[in-house]
Amino acid sequence: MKKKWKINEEAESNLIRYAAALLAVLLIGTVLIAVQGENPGTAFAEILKGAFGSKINIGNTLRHTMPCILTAIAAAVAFKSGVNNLGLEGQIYFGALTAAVLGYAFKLPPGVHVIVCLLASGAAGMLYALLPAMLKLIFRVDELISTLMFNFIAVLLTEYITMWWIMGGRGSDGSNAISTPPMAASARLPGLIQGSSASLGIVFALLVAVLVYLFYRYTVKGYELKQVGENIRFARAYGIPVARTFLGIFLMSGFISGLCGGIEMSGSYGSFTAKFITNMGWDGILIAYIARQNPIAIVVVSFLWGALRAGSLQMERMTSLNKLTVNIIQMLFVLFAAIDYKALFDHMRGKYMRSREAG
Amino acid sequence: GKKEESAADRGGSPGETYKACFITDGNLGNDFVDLIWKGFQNLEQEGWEIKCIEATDNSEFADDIRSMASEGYQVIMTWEDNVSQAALNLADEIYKNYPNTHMFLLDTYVDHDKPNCTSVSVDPFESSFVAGFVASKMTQTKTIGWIGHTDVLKIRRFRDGYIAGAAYGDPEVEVVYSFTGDYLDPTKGQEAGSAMIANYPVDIIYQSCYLAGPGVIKACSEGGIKCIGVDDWQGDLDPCVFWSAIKPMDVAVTQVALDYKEGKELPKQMDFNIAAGGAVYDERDLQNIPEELQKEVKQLVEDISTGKVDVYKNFEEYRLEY
Amino acid sequence: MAETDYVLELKNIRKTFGTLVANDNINLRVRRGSVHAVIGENGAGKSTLMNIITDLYEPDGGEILLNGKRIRFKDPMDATRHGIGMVYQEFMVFGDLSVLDNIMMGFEEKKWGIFLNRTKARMRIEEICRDYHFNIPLDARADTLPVAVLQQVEIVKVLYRGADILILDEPTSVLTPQGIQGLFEAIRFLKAIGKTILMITHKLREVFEVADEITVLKNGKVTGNVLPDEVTEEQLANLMVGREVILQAHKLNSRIKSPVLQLQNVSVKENGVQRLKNLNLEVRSGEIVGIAGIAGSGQQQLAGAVVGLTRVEKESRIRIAGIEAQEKSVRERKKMGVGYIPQDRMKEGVNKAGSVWESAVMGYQTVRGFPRKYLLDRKLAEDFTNQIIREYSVKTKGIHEKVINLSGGNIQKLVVGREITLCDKLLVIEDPTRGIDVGAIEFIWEKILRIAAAGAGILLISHELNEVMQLSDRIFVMYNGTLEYGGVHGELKEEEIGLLMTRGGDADEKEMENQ
Amino acid sequence: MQEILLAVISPVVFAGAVRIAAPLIIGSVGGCFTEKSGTFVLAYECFMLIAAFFATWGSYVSGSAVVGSLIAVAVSILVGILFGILVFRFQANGMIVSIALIYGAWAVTTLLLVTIFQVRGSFISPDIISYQTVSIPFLNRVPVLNEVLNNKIGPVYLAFILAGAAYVVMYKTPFGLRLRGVGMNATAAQTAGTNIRRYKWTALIIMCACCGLAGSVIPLSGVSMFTENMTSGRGFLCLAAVLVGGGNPIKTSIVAFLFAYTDALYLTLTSFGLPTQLLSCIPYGAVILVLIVSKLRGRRTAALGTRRSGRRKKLTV
Ligand SMILES: Nc1ncnc2c1ncn2[C@@H]1O[C@H](COP(=O)(O)OP(=O)(O)OP(=O)(O)O)[C@@H](O)[C@H]1O
Ligand SMILES: Nc1ncnc2c1ncn2[C@@H]1O[C@H](COP(=O)(O)OP(=O)(O)OP(=O)(O)O)[C@@H](O)[C@H]1O
Ligand SMILES: [Mg+2]
Ligand SMILES: [Mg+2]
Repeated sequence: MKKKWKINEEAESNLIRYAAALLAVLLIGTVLIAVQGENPGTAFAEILKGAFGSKINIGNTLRHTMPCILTAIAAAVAFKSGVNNLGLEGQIYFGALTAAVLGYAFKLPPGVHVIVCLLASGAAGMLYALLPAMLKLIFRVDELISTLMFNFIAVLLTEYITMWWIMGGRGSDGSNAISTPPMAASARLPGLIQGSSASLGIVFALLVAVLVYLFYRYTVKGYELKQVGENIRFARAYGIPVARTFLGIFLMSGFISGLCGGIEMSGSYGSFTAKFITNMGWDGILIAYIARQNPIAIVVVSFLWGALRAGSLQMERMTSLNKLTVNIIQMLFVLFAAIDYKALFDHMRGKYMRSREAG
Repeated sequence: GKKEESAADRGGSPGETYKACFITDGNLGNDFVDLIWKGFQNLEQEGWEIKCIEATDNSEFADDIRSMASEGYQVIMTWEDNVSQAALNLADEIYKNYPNTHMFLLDTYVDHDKPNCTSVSVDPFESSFVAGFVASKMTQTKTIGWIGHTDVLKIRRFRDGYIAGAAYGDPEVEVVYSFTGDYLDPTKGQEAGSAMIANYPVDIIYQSCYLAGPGVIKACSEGGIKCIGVDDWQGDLDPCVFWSAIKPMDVAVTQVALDYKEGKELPKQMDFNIAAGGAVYDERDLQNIPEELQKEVKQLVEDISTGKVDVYKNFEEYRLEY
Repeated sequence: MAETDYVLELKNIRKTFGTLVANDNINLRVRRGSVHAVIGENGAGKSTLMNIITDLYEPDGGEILLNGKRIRFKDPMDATRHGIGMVYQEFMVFGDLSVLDNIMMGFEEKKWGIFLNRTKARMRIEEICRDYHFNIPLDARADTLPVAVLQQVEIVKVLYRGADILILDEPTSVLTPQGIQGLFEAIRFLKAIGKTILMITHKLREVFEVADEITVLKNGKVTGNVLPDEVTEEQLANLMVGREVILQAHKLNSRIKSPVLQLQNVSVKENGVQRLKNLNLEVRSGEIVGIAGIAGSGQQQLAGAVVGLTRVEKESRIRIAGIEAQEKSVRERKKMGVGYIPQDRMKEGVNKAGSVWESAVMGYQTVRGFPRKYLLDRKLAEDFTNQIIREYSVKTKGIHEKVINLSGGNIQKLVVGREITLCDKLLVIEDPTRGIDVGAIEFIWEKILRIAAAGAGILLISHELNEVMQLSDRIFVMYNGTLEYGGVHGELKEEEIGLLMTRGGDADEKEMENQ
Repeated sequence: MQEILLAVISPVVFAGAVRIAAPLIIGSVGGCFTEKSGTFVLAYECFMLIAAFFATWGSYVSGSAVVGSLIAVAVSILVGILFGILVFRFQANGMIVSIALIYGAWAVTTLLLVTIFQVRGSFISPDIISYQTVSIPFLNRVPVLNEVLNNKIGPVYLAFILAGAAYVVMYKTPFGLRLRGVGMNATAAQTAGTNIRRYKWTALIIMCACCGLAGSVIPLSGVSMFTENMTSGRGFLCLAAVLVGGGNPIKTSIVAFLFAYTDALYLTLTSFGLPTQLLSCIPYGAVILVLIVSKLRGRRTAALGTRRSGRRKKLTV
């Protein structure tokens, strides 16, 4: 009975970090907002209102939470096993483009169409992740840098494909946006909350998070993946097929990223537009790190992230503040959450003890 | 029937403060966005309440539009086609919930059937045509250049208008073009300009590169050649900018908003072209060209206005249907 | 006076890691110009103590006297400046740098005040090598060198820095008998010219061979300060582990049956270098086959080839329990019943970042197999871990403790325990007792003998000639990628085998003469 | 087709490359120091962007490009100190701090534009003084070299000098030797008497100073203006150059120059009507190609019996 209530060490240190970071950020945020000549109280109230003020606002929060969860899970899956997949963004782009194209180009029965689009988007993300994975396996090209480069390439390439292959180089309907035709209704995910762009996608995201959590905690494969990430020589010496695992992880990470792109299309956008996101992949990487690659923590942090996002939009609309302020606050949160408070505390305590001894 | 009704409603309450909101995909600080914002500031002078939202991410557009409508903004203007597309997607929903809100899709040429949306364009094709005409008359080397930021449809309107105008002015003149590949980085613009000056005997370059544009202007100034500005009057950036192909969006913005306030019926599309009284150059630039040419330019604008000169003649795909 | 006889004195040195007391008020006095051995069980706190002397760790309490004067070093450099040089258990090498750069790092000769003067440094180092009879290639990259040479590099480095007191942490654990003799010669020579040597070791025989004085540590405390002439090996072992330990393997009678491992014509080429040349070898169930050999002669590749980590050449045939296995993966071979205790246990044997149970069940998921193929049975895994911890007396706070917090010897026990528990057919062991104390060695030897008796075939690869000779039923000597037969248990003498290790068989000798 | 081939070797492209390369080389040469010291920094973009802003401000206020650069360097070092405190002292993960800083830099500079200059997006003023081009007399008489090398701004030449100097420092001085030692095996370096913390800090400060200088060159290379997110990915190219060059200043500079060259080539090639999206991929594709080629070469040396010790914790398959 007692044991049940004991939080494990990891969760405890995570909570300490979040609390400390939130506190610090609130303080600095207050100053930052006050300096810009706005009332911090009002600003924070608007943020809260924007995040949770109404059903619609909660919908918006959920809508922004979805990609955070998926990208962070994709990142965590990779990082847990020592794969530096920084190419989430590129994989999202290809996933999104694929879903959008399948969504407008084919006619399928409603339920099937969405599923096909989402699976295909995952597959596309996976294929795009295959490139750096193969480069690593064949040429030993560090995936850290290759995925970074593939991100830039993906943004340009999807724009190229959309403009020259899909639109034929001309915007015949008069619109100048570089985007695909709208997806069929049968390819769209049903909305979750009327009046907001929250869709069933959030459920998929949660599902993926839970699956990944269960996978690492309760399966043999999950155990093996963890060993590969923490000590590859050990894993290799005891028969875990390292190259295949590496490929598997890369593909899994790519699949989840691609799926994220697909859900964005089916759930929110409805058509692929060139450069449709900025930094979504990086958000995922940050969240994965803050949450120390723990899927449950990822969901929590993503929700916080989504709330901040939705709240900051509200704050921008209602006050003279720019949402860049919130961006800065978010970054400060990351910085503070990145600190290893336990080590810091131990260090300080050690210093104190020593000084007491000396003095 | 419905349309007139709501128009009448709007005119009905004189005491009400009007609120206009600008949702932009590009940030303030760029000439064109600033120009639109200038239109809003004019409205502020008229007693309107104004608000600018710099939406940096596509995921925000829909939320922004919904929220501003729910906050009682009667006029929502969107810029960049991505935002406008989001507005069109939401149009029916907004119409149902907030019938008084009207959305103006700035700088788009899109065809649609939403009663509460109006595309407002100032087609750069005409102003680029005139700029091309001027350049073709001013060039000594019979080679003129154009630099855009990326090879996208919107930017090609500038290029092809310029080419059409140059061909109209002097078929002998050759137009070379290139792209900077980045619309925020002026050093890229500078390098693109320098490369063009080194590679070709150009003596006039027309730039349509957003924030990279000042870099091109700098390169022209360093290379000792002339430059044509874009969007707003850019003669203040460097003396080498002798002409600017302006796009008087500010005038358009103010005017459509006031039209709304007066309860005028708003069309689904409107283009502030020369025929509609739009300007394509700034009066201050006239002194930079020979008197003879000044007359020719005025004549050309007149001819375009009356339809005597068809700027889209060899570029049918750019022709606007309204 | 007597005071100055002691070059180094430690008084009440105390060091704790969290709640664990690694050094508990340790007192130690080292006589000038002597060889002083510090011995003790795994985790007794020897390395910690040495790290305190060189100021890599800061002590929680106590003081250090150098030449009778109380001293507090500011940093390891300061210790070095005061003439204390340490050769660490894990060598402090910069793999990517040349030996020359490795040695002069931190004590560079300078040109015009700011530039490196490699010429001058080289001259000085060559002089040291000449004076102390070392022979090391100064231009080779450090990570291309065998351990024995690296150790010399480490000693030269310490001398180059002007050390008067040399601390050697388990210096012989990686050396062959010949290498050990070489090292001892060097130690005696160093002593002769007035240097003081502080040496950590587990090997009692070595202690008697070179030490002038012995300090025994147990559980962080000093349990004895003795002279070698005054004690017997048994007494010393008693001081260390608290009971009588006699290092003698008691071979059990096991019935040797069908072959579990057959190697035919096995060759390995790595990066164009022929590592193994047409090996033929057979290990039968119930039999321990020992492979002796100096470092770098290909034992690692042999182990790799058997467990599946090293790719063999086309014509090679490996049969495990009668089944062709040369094409099979590590995992498939594991399923066939192959166990493996790698030499580098810290890096290959465990996952230091993970918890104890994670390392303890590695292989369990495939060999015995959890009852459910895809789901991990945590309860079972934990029980299994506890079993190993109990049976092999692994000192740890619990199964969720991080492996990195275990002492080196306990990590070894964990690995050995796991593999012995899991394996039933063929066990490939590299240096099973490297770096562990006598008590544990006795224990592990017994376990190995016991599973052999139970019917497992064992391929024992060890640099410890004594170990090979005591445990093996048949002995082979590896020399430059080939195997020489070294007779059955007790047939050849240590010197004869030692000769085979350094010179190879006659065939090779002839070959060499022909060249 | 012939035109394109001619463009590839035209002096115009090389001249452009030399100019574009300056900030890349300066930044990545700085990065060599942190790379070799074993500190993982991704935040080049952050240091450069913030530096670019303060260079603009400094030049605007003082009327001197050099003063602008100095201020940029100082501010960049300050940000570096923040990084160092978080990573070295508080044990925060270098990658996450880097990413956060990259994000933050964009927001901070944009907000600063508003607070200091009361403008949004971009700041342009005749009071921002750029570096003047330097004419080297003896080059005047050499036809192609004159076009490629002569009449560039001072920092361009400085970049090449820095690369050489960094090489000498790294491989010919005790400082460089110890620095590399720290990165290779920190404990070993410590036992060799190296103060690890001090070397890591020094490397970080050098890197920040270089990135500061690199960032300052961007707005002061002639355009004399600052725009939002002005560095636009240059920091990532610097990072790529450092990783490809393995922290060797000469190799790294060559790689950085290669990126600059592909960029310059792009500007010329767009005139031929090739799709810009594909052309824009060239620098990134080049990074990957260079990586592949360098690894192929690496394999050959590995075959000769050398082994690389992994510095970062990463998967080697
Ligand atoms: N960083 C650490 N954190 C926690 N405990 C540690 C740490 N380093 C060592 N210890 C503990 O301190 C004790 C002494 O360790 P030390 O490495 O000195 O042992 P040792 O005598 O060298 O043993 P071995 O022969 O096994 O290497 C061990 O029980 C070990 O678990
Ligand atoms: N992957 C590798 N690449 C290059 N050189 C290597 C590699 N592995 C080992 N070496 C070098 O080959 C030599 C032989 O080392 P190795 O560890 O293979 O010896 P070994 O025969 O297995 O001996 P032991 O098992 O007794 O240590 C050493 O000089 C070592 O540095
Ligand atoms: Mg030890
Ligand atoms: Mg130890």
